Amino acid sequence: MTKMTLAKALNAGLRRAMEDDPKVLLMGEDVGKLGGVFRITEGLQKDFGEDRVLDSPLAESGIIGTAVGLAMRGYRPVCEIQFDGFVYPAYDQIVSQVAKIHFRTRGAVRMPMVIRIPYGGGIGAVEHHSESPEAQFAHTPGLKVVTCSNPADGYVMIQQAIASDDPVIFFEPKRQYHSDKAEVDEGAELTAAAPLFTSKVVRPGSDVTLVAYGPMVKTCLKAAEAAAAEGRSIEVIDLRSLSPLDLGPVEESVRRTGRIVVAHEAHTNLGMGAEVAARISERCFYSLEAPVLRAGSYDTPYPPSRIEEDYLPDLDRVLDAVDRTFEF
Amino acid sequence: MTKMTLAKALNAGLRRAMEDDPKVLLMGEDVGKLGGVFRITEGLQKDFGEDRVLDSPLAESGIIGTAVGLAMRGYRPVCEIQFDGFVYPAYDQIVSQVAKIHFRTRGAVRMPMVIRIPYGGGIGAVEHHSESPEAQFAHTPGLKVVTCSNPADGYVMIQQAIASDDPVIFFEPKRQYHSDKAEVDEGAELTAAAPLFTSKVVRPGSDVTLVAYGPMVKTCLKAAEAAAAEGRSIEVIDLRSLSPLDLGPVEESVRRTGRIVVAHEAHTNLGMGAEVAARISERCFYSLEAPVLRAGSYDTPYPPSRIEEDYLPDLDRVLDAVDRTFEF
Amino acid sequence: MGPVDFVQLLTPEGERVEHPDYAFTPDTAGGDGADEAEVIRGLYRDMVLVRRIDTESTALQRHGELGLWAQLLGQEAAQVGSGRALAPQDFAFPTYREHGVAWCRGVDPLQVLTLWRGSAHAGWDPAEYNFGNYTVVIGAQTLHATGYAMGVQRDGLVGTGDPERDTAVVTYFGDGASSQGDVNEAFVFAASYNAPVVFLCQNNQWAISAGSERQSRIPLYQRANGFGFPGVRVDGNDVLACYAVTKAALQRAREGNGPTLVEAYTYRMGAHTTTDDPTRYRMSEELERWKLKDPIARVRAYLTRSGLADADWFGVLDEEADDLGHRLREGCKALADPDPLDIFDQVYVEQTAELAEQRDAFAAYHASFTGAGA
Amino acid sequence: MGPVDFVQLLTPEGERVEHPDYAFTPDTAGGDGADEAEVIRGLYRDMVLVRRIDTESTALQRHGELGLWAQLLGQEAAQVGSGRALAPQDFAFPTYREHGVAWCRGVDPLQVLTLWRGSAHAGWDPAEYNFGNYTVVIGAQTLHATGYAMGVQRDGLVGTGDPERDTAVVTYFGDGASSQGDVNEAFVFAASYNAPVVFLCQNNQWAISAGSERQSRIPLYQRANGFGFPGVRVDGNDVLACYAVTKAALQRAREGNGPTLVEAYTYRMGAHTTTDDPTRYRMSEELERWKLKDPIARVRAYLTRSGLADADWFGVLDEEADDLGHRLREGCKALADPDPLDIFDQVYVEQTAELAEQRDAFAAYHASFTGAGA
Ligand SMILES: Cc1ncc(C[n+]2csc(CCOP(=O)(O)OP(=O)(O)O)c2C)c(N)n1
Ligand SMILES: Cc1ncc(C[n+]2csc(CCOP(=O)(O)OP(=O)(O)O)c2C)c(N)n1
Ligand SMILES: [Mg+2]
Ligand SMILES: [Mg+2]
Repeated sequence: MTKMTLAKALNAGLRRAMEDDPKVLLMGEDVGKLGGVFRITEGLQKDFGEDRVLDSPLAESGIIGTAVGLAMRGYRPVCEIQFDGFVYPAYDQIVSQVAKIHFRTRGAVRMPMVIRIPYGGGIGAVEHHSESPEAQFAHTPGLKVVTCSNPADGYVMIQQAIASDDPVIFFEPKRQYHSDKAEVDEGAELTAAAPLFTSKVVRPGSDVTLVAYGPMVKTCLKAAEAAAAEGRSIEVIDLRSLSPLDLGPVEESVRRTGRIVVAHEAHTNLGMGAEVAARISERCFYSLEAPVLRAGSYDTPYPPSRIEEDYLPDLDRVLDAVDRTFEF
Repeated sequence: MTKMTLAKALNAGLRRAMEDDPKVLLMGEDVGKLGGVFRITEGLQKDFGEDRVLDSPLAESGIIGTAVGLAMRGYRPVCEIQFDGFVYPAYDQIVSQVAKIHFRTRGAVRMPMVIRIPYGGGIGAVEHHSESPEAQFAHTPGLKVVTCSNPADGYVMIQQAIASDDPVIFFEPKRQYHSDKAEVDEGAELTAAAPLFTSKVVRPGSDVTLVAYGPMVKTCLKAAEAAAAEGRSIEVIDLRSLSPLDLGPVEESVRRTGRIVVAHEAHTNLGMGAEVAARISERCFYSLEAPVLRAGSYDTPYPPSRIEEDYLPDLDRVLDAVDRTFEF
Repeated sequence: MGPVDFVQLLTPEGERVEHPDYAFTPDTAGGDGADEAEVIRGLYRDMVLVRRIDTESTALQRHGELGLWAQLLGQEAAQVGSGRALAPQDFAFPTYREHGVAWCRGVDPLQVLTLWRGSAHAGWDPAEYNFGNYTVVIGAQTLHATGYAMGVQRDGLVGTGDPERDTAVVTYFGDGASSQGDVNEAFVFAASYNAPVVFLCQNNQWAISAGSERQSRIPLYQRANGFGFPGVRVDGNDVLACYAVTKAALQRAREGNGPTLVEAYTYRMGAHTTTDDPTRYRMSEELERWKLKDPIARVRAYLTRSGLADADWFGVLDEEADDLGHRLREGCKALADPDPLDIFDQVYVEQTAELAEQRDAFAAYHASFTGAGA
Repeated sequence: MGPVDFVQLLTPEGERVEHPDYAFTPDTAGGDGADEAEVIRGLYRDMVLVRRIDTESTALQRHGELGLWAQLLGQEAAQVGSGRALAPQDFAFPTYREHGVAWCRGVDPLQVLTLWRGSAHAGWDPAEYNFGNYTVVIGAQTLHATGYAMGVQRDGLVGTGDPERDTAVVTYFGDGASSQGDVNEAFVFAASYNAPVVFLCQNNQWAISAGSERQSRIPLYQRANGFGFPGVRVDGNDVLACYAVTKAALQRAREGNGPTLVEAYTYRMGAHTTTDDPTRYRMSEELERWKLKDPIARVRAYLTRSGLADADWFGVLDEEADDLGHRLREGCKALADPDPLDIFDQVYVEQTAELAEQRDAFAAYHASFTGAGA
């Protein structure tokens, strides 16, 4: 066990995946010499060479489109999109090619590709550097979409994603890259770990279910702690996988608590919370004491960073939504 | 009043908008000499000239990106995307520029642009020609998203969209372009018509509320008719506007019926039905006798056309969902 | 649009001409003249059969057996010439119109028809033929080809000097496609990594209703000048020149000298697809002019005049074409529809519980219609 | 990367040289030598002040007053030369690094700082300065510029012969940006419609850590060859040449002769932004070499040697720069934060009921914190 940041854990996970399989390639802007603007790929080009860690020209569609060709040739490309807001030039290649090729060819061609996207706000950045575009990818059949919330998961999940024969959009909560360290077991067997496309109860509770993922998990854990001090027991579930959704633990929890709040940084309208609300409302109809409530960001573009703290759902807004579920 | 198809109604609406405002331009692939592959812009280049009806090079990002510049210069571009599946190369310009420029500039720059997208399936087409990508745009703050379901609405709504100072994504149900004719009042005053961003009860009923838009409205009206024959009264609501959502009439209806089904061709997962479910569950919690159910297409890519009828929600699938709301 | 300089080895009148840089030197066992004649007869046969596939398919669409068909009429030389220039290990990425290349790669035309009938999205396994699937989103395949070529580089199959191993990639695209961002990014990546890829642009003068001058005001092969690799224009209706020029470009790629842009200057003699009506946007005189440059007629004239084929030979070929037509007509009608249940299983390699559930619901729902027996 | 041919009118040593195609002929009232000196002193002053804006802003970022800053250090000549070549009615579309062009267009540097401080996304109304907002998504603005230029055409403001009316558009972008699909599509559209737009690429040799050879293996100005319009490379550290070459390209556009690509060959002497550490990917020798070509030093040498400015004049300018620095330091700290409530109102021209509701909920929620008084 080693204590490390999320950034280091992802770096270690990438390194191990590259050691284990010579077909694994890293591609993206500045991922080589620089090690990525967040240093997630630091040192990997030096150790694995330019043929396996490719500094690309500045063109996202080009990165994903050539990765499709590399995957067809038997490689397993791991592409980095520098920031969330820069994935859109590659959107066509992702939704019309990466997502559809396996289906199109009735399984003859596989797309074992990982697209890593640092996402979310809270880092005081300029426009386009703080977005949460996950719902759009989760809406697209053919993609799998996951996100980690801590170093231990990051280390394992990135390796599982690379091992997956399906394309995985891998969202990384950028504001946690270099924050809290946590224990990571670098010797962990992937098969022994929780499977990639599963959710996890990260804090048990009995009064209300709080569903989150990525950067909001930490916020929700803090909220649960604050609530506990006031005598309210919140169960926190980390979705981890946004597509497919593993709602079994959520249903089980809601049947006990009768109340549920879904929190995410993405816009509330048509965000992941909408889908969780629709499914849980249907499947737990008779258990719900209150409607599924959502604590997302507002339905406006991401604001200038001086007021981003007002914009992002924080501990108070999450607890406010929790309180509201008790008003029903 | 003249009887006309949806295609003709849109053509007449575009013509009138161009007559009324010399700043209105049409742009897109094959919109000029050919009049568009669906003939929606037929005859307009001949009458308004190449300066106002531009046959563009084959590049969707180029179309939308230059339209942004034209809008900044005071024009009102109406862009045609040839088929739903070809909007993605322009996705970046749409979500990062068109949607955000007004917000970015604190209102200094307006984007009075319309992006017309023929959408939906059922026409026996090859891949990428039958998609329903509306939820992704509705999830994007800064865009307004509407869709018409009949010639009379098409004629008025396209003019209202062009008159709007906000960018509007205008989805046209392509399989209805050349099907049923309906009465259109070409002298209609836009201001007298229903406002653009409102939904409409298109068939009153008392047992269950059926919410649809675009191509599914017709299917739902037929379903309501079939149900009536069996003694079940379905109220059908045409959403018309997908962003903003005008759920007032839906709430009012659900408070009476206690049951609701949302139907659309788009994938069920994170489709418009999810958002309607989330909001209606919250706002009508005590009125609902059953959860909000959804009749969407499956969460797979659009299949080969020989089996598209199995894939698309049809009258039977809609009625099946209606039946299921009575099982709660 | 004028008669810009291009590489031509066989005139529209069927006369062979010399070119300073290119010669028609097919891969033949012995390399003697008899073999060359055999190859030219082979190319002629390919073009005749491919045209028959095209006319049959158009007819099948008219009879409602296909939902749509994109004709290649007029582009047989560009496709057969380039397609036959490929080595077995080379890989080709087509658009949606490369029925002639599919033919050269050994794909059964009936597999091609599955797409246009709506029974499948792809129709064949690319690895089986070293031939990618048709790509409908304009230009996307040029990036796939570039990436695939980068994979070939990483596999160490460029510049080994072994003709059985050295591998090149070719990607087809149209004059309209040249405007897409993806195609230009493919040029950037291919140049940047010196990838072994040939960009084969069939400039058939039209992108649906847009003339090629809407996409570029200079000859398209010159686009390569902007990206630092060679571009060459070839008479796209001359199968010998298309073969020679493509072969040279592929060889250059195999040797590790990077990308080439080949513009095959040709003409879409038919409609864009069976739903298109070209009389709305182009003059019939234009078509008439191009008919004089028909890619098949000139080879027939050459074979006849030079005595390399006689009436008997042409007669046998006609019969072969008739047989093929018959097989297509019958085969097309017999093509099986996909099983709706499959669609749930083919989204992912690893099925999700969500889709398994939707599959079961679908099956149960349909069973409820087919009656109590289910 | 070698000393390829480019247009140079003032050497790094401060000597004026002739060029067969370009001369420094500023718009001056009388056109005599005294006026020219005035203009050169003006350009020098611009560069000095712009560099001061840059160094002050870098310092402000270090002190936590800005979230980020993208330095222009080394690119003053490219920006001031091109910026001053614009006529008032011309319109410029910048990237995120054109602080020098913003200065020339009359935008208050404090308005520029609002973006980097995080108090605003845009900072100014483009119509007020004929200067677009900074664009962060690489390359997007090149299409906006092309479209804007198409609007200028439709307004009938090209080729009228009236210098007060004829209008051109310029768009800035970097060497890295040249790889983006959007930029190449902008070339296609501009050529296709013959739009009055100048593509001004500041090739500062780096796109964060990627050297410009990753984007193109030939000089970038040659990209234009592929699209059928002229490209020219200018010494981007020579303010006189940048002025002259941009002016000629703008004039060409105004006259209706279409687009030009200008590559200003320069160097990013600083980091990519204040969060970047260039020592990780480039050699300090490179920077040292480029320091010898400093765009400001050479003009100072020329002014001094030719007696067009003396120590007093330089002294006054230094004071002006100090005052500006002071104003920026004070002004930056005083910049108001946006009102969170505004964000709900500025999404649409016509507010939606949904957002009004979210606004009200936000206000009520915050009032609940600020206590009973609310
Ligand atoms: C991204 C995208 N936009 C639009 C279309 C619709 N479309 C299909 S073919 C075509 C014209 C293509 O012209 P060209 O590249 O010259 O190829 P050709 O059809 O002439 O072989 C268009 C616009 C598409 N398939 N993909
Ligand atoms: C679409 C997009 N991808 C990635 C980025 C991140 N990014 C910001 S600046 C930059 C490098 C730009 O290089 P260049 O175009 O040469 O301009 P320079 O910064 O040198 O002025 C990158 C990759 C971005 N802003 N937009
Ligand atoms: Mg074409
Ligand atoms: Mg640069």
